[in-house]
Amino acid sequence: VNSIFAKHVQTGPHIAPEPPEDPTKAIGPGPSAQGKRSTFEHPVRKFSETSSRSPLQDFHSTITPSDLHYERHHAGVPAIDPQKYELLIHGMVERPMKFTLAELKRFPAVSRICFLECAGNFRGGKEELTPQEILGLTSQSEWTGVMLSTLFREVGADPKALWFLAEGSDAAVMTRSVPVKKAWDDAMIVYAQNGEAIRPEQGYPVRLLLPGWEGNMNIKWLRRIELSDEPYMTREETSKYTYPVKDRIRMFSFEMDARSIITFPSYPQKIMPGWVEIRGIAWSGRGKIEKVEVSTDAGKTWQDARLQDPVLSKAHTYFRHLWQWDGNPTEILSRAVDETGYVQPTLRQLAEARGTAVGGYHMNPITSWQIKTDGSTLFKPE
Amino acid sequence: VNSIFAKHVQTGPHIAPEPPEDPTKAIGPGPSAQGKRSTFEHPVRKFSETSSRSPLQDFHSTITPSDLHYERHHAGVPAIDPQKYELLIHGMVERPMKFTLAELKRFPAVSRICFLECAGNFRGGKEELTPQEILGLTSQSEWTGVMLSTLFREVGADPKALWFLAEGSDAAVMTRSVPVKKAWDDAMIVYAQNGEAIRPEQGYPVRLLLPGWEGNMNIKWLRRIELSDEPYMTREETSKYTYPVKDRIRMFSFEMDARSIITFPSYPQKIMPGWVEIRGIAWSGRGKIEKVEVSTDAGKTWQDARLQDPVLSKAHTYFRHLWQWDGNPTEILSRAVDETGYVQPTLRQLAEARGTAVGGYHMNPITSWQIKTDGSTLFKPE
Amino acid sequence: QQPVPSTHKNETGYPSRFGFGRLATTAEIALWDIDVRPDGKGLPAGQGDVLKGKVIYTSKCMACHGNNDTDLSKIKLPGPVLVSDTLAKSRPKAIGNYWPYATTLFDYIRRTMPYNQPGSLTDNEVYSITAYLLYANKIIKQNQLLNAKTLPGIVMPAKKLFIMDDRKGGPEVR
Amino acid sequence: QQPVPSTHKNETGYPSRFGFGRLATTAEIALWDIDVRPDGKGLPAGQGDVLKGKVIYTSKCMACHGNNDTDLSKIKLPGPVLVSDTLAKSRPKAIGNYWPYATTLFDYIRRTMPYNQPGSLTDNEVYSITAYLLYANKIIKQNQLLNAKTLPGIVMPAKKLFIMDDRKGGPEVR
Ligand code: HEC
Ligand code: HEC
Ligand SMILES: [Ca+2]
Ligand SMILES: [Ca+2]
Ligand SMILES: [Ca+2]
Ligand SMILES: [Ca+2]
Ligand SMILES: [Ca+2]
Ligand SMILES: [Ca+2]
Ligand SMILES: [Co+2]
Ligand SMILES: [Co+2]
Repeated sequence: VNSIFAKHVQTGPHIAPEPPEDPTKAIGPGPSAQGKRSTFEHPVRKFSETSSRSPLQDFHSTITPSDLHYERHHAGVPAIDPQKYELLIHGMVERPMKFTLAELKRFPAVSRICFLECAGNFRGGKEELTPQEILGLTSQSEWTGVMLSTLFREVGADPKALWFLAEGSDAAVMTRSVPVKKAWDDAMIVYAQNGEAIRPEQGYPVRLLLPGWEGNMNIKWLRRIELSDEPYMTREETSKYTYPVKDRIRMFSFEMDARSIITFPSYPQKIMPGWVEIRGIAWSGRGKIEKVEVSTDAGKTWQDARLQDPVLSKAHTYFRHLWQWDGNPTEILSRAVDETGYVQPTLRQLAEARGTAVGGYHMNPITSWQIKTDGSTLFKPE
Repeated sequence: VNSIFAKHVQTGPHIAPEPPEDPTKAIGPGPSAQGKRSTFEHPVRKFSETSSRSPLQDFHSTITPSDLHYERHHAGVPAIDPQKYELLIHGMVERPMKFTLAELKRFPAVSRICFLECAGNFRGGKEELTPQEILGLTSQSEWTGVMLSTLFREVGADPKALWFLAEGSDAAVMTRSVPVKKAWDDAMIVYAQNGEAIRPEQGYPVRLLLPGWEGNMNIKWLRRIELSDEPYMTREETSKYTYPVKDRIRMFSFEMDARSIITFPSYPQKIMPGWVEIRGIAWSGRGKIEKVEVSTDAGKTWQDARLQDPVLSKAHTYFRHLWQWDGNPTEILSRAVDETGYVQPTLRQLAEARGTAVGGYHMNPITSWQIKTDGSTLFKPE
Repeated sequence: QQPVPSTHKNETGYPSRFGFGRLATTAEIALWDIDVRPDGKGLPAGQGDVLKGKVIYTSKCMACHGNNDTDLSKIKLPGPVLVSDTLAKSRPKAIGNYWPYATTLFDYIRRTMPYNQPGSLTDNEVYSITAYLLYANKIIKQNQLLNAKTLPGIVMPAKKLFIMDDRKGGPEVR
Repeated sequence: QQPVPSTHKNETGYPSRFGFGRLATTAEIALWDIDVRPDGKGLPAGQGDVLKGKVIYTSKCMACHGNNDTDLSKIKLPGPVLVSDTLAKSRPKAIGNYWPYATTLFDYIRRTMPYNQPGSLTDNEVYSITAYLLYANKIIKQNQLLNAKTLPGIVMPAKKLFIMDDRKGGPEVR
C-alpha cells in the first residue's frame, strides 16, 4: 500500500505472524462470531478528505466488499440512530407522511445488484496510475429496500408532480432534484447492502438508489422527499455535476455513460510472455452491457471479450479475454458497448463532440495500457 | 445477541456513542481505508468449538457478507503463507504438477454465485429457535477461480480416472473422494470470495468448489488432488456424512436436496395484523429453484411466492410472499420445488421413505412457524 | 430528458395502500422543509443587505473562501473561491460566471454554511450574505435589498449558458 | 451416482495447455501422498500388533476417547467413543458397528491423530493402534499382526450395510 495511506489503515499493523512451516501439524483457532481477512491481504481504499476509491485492481468479481465501497462525502459521515430515523414524503401528495425504518422494512422488499459511480470518476495525467486511481469512484452492491413507487402510491403522489427533491440528513443536507418518472421506473429506498444493513459511509440507515444514475443523486442518509412541479436547481445540479459542451453548460446528465477499464494487467503489475488473461469491468447506466471489445494492438483490431454471466442491467460486468503475448511492446484497450448501441468513445471523440474545454464530469473515454518489453504496464495518458 | 456469544464478539463493546440530536448540524468523520458497520448493527455468527452459523434472519438478500459465512472446521483454521502455497495434482495423470497461487491466477478465471451448505444442516427439537439455529450452516458467496477441468487438461488427466481425492492442509488433513465427472461438469479451484481473497475460515488461499454438493466435500486449504480409479473411503465419507435408509446406510449423497426456510417472520420476531411480507430463501444442489410455495394456513393451501431475479443455478434464491394477517393464530410454511421437479418433503415423508432412524445428514424437511395471537412467532418442532 | 407527467398504473399486484407510516404534522414538515426553488418558493420572511452581508462574510466566511484581495497564487483556500471574476487566475466555476440561479446561493448557504457550523445562520444573515456575494460578483447594486420578493427576480449571468441534457442513449457520441 | 469414465472434449476454446505450473518431483509427491485406499494402495511398510497398540492407546488416546471401562453416563469425552459395542448406552456410529473399511482407520489416525499432536505417530505405531482398536471392537484376534498385506483383507462388520446413493433428482422422495 502507498505509505501515505498505510498510516491510516484501520486494520492494524501489516506484520503477519509467521505461519507454521507445515500447517497440517498445528491445530488452528476455532470458529468465531465474525471473520477477519488473512493477515496477508490488505485491500484498502485510497482516501482523501472528501472521497475514497475502491481498489478495482484487487477485485476478482463484481460485488464490492462493503468495507471497500467508494465514498464521496460533502460533510462527513453522520451518526444516525435507527430507532429515531424517519423518512418524510410531502409536497404534491395527497397525504404527507413519515415512515420509520421499521415501517419501511414492512413494505414489500426488492433486491437489486447495480453499480454506483461518481459522475466525476476519471483521473489521468500520468503513467503511474492504478485502476483505483484512474476510476476507483465506482463500486457495486446487492441492494435491498422498497420500490419508491410503492411509497409514492402510499402517500398518493399527485400525477402532476414532475420532480422530487431528495434530501440527506448529513451536515451538507445534500439535495438533488430527480424526475418523478425515475420513481415509476426503478428508483428504490434501500436499507440493506450486500445482505446486511447499509454501511454508514453508504447512507445508513437509508439511502435513495437510482440505478444507473450519477452517484451524487443517490442521496445518502435520506430524510426527506418533496414532490414538485419543477426542479430545485440545487448547488450540486447547477454549480457541480454540470459540464461544458461547446459554448453551453450541460446540466441534468443523469445516466452514467457506458465505459470499461482493464484491471489486469494494469500498473504496477507485470506480465510474462505467453498466455495472459486480460480482465476488467464494464458497465452502463442505460442498461445491459451488450459486449466488450478488447484490442491488443493499440486499437488496430478488436476482439469480443467473454462476459461473465449473469449480465445484469446497470451493473458492473466482468469481462475476460485470452491473449498470447509475444513479448513485444504494445498497447491494450477495452471498449464497452451497451444495449442501446452506444459505443464507449475515445477522448478525442468526446473532445470533438463537446469542445476542447471538455472535462470534469461524465467523462468516459476508452483507457489504454502500455505493455513494455519487460512486461511492465503503464497507463497511457492522452 | 445471546449473552454467551456476546462475550466473544470481536467487534468490540456494543455501546454505541450517542449520536447527535440533529445530524445535519455536526460534521462527521471523513473517508477511510476500510469501512466499519454502524455501531447500531451487530450481526454475528453463533459459534461452537467446531462450527458457526450464519445469522439468516438478519439477511435481506443472498450474498452472505464474508465475515458472516458459516464455518465447519475439524482442526481449526490453518495459517497459510500465500507465497509458499502450492497445489499438487498427481495420480492418474500424464504429468504430476505443482501450481503456485500466482500460477493458478494466471489461468482463465470464472466467477460463480452459489451456496455452500453443511450436509448436517438442520436442528430442531424446541420452539425457541431462530433460523440461524435451525439452518444456519449455509451461506452464499460470489466465488472466482479456475475451472478444475482446465487444470485436469493441463496435467493430462487419464480418461480412465473415475475419482479424485481432494486433500486440505489443515491439521485434519481433510480428505474427500469426488467423481471426476464433477470436474468436467462445474468443479472449480477458487481463490476469491465476494471479489477479494477467500477468507481464512473459508479456505484461504485456495479451496475446492463443488457447486451444489455437500459443504464438507468443498475441501478448504486445498493442497493436493490425486486422480484414481476408485474412491478412498475416507473417514468423512464412511463414518460421517452417511445416514440410515431403512436397513441400510446410504453413502455418497453429494447433491444437497432442495429446501427452503422462512426467515421473516421467525422466532423471536413479532408481527402485527395487516399486510405482512413473508420472506425467506430456497435452494437446491441440483439446479435452479423452479418455484417456492408458501402456506399461511398450516399447509391446507399453497400459493406461489415471488422469486427474486436473477434465479441462479445451485444458488440461494430469495422469495417473498405478501400476506394479510387477520390476527388469528396460524402456521406458515414454505416448500421449494427445483428444476428437476423435486418437491421439498415433510419430515413425515422423509421418515416414510427412509425409516424411523432417519436423521443426521441430508435432512431437508419443510419447516413451519407458529404465529400466536399476539403476533409472536415460534418454531414448530415435529 | 424533460420529465413528463406519469399517470402510473399499479401493475405490481400490491394493494395501493399498505397502511404503514403515519401522517406528518405541519410543524414536522416546516422543520425540515428548508429548500428554495428558482421561483422563490420556500424563501422565508426577512431580508438582508450588502453591507451587513460584508460584515458577516468577513467574520464567518472569509477565512475559508477569501475575498477580492486574496492572492490565490500564494495560499490555498479551504473552500472554493466565491468571488471569481477578480483576482482569480484560473476561471473557476463560481457564482459570477457559473451559477445559473441566485436562489441556489441562498438555499445552499442556509443549509450547510459555514462549513464548520452548518445551519447556524439566521434567515436575515443568509439574505445579507447572499446580497453581499451577488454584489461582490457584480450582479446586483450595493443598495439592493434582498428578500423573498426580490431574490427570485435576479437573473444570473450564466443562466443563458445552461442546457438540459437531451441524450437518450444509442450510438451517437455527444 | 456410480461414476463413469469421461472422455472429455475440450469445448472451451482454450488451448489444451497453458504452460503454467511445473512438474512435481517424486520426493514432493511422496511427502504428501499419505492416503490409503480400501485395496491397500498407499499402505506403508512396517507392522503393528494389538499389545503394542494397547500401550500406545492408553498413553496417547484414552484421555480423549476412553476405553471399555469408561462410564459414559458419568463423563463426557472430548472425542468420540472408539469401542462402541460395550459400555456405550447409546449406539454411536463407531468402528465396530459403523465403519465399512479397516483401511480408513489407519488412514485417518495417521493423518490427524492424536488430535493435539496431528501427524506425530510413526507408521508402526499407527499399525499397532489400528490393530488394538480392531481387536477391542472384536473384529480381529489378539494375535493378528497388521501390515500392508493383512490390513486390506479385514472385512468390517458394517461393510454389508453400505449402499451408494442412486438418487438422480426428480419428484421421488427417497
Ligand atoms: C471552515 C471552512 C469554511 C467556512 C468557515 C465557510 N465555508 Fe463555505 N465552503 C467550504 C468548503 C470546504 C466548501 C465546499 C463544500 C463541498 O464542495 O461540498 C464550501 C462551499 C461553499 C459554497 C459553494 C461554492 C461552490 O463553488 O460551489 C458557498 C456558496 C459557500 N461555501 C459559502 C460560504 C459562506 C457564505 C460562509 C460563511 C457564512 C462559508 N461558506 C463559510 C468551507 C467553508
Ligand atoms: C486431545 C483429544 C484427543 C486425543 C488425545 C486423541 N483424539 Fe482422536 N479424536 C478427537 C476428536 C475431537 C475427534 C473428532 C474429530 C472430528 O470429528 O473432526 C477424534 C476422532 C478420532 C477418530 C474418529 C472417530 C469417529 O467415530 O469418527 C479416531 C479413530 C480417533 N480419533 C483415534 C485416535 C487415536 C488412535 C488417538 C491416539 C493416537 C487419538 N484419537 C487421540 C480427540 C482426540
Ligand atoms: Ca458522487
Ligand atoms: Ca460441512
Ligand atoms: Ca419545499
Ligand atoms: Ca414555478
Ligand atoms: Ca495416494
Ligand atoms: Ca482396486
Ligand atoms: Co497494506
Ligand atoms: Co451484538
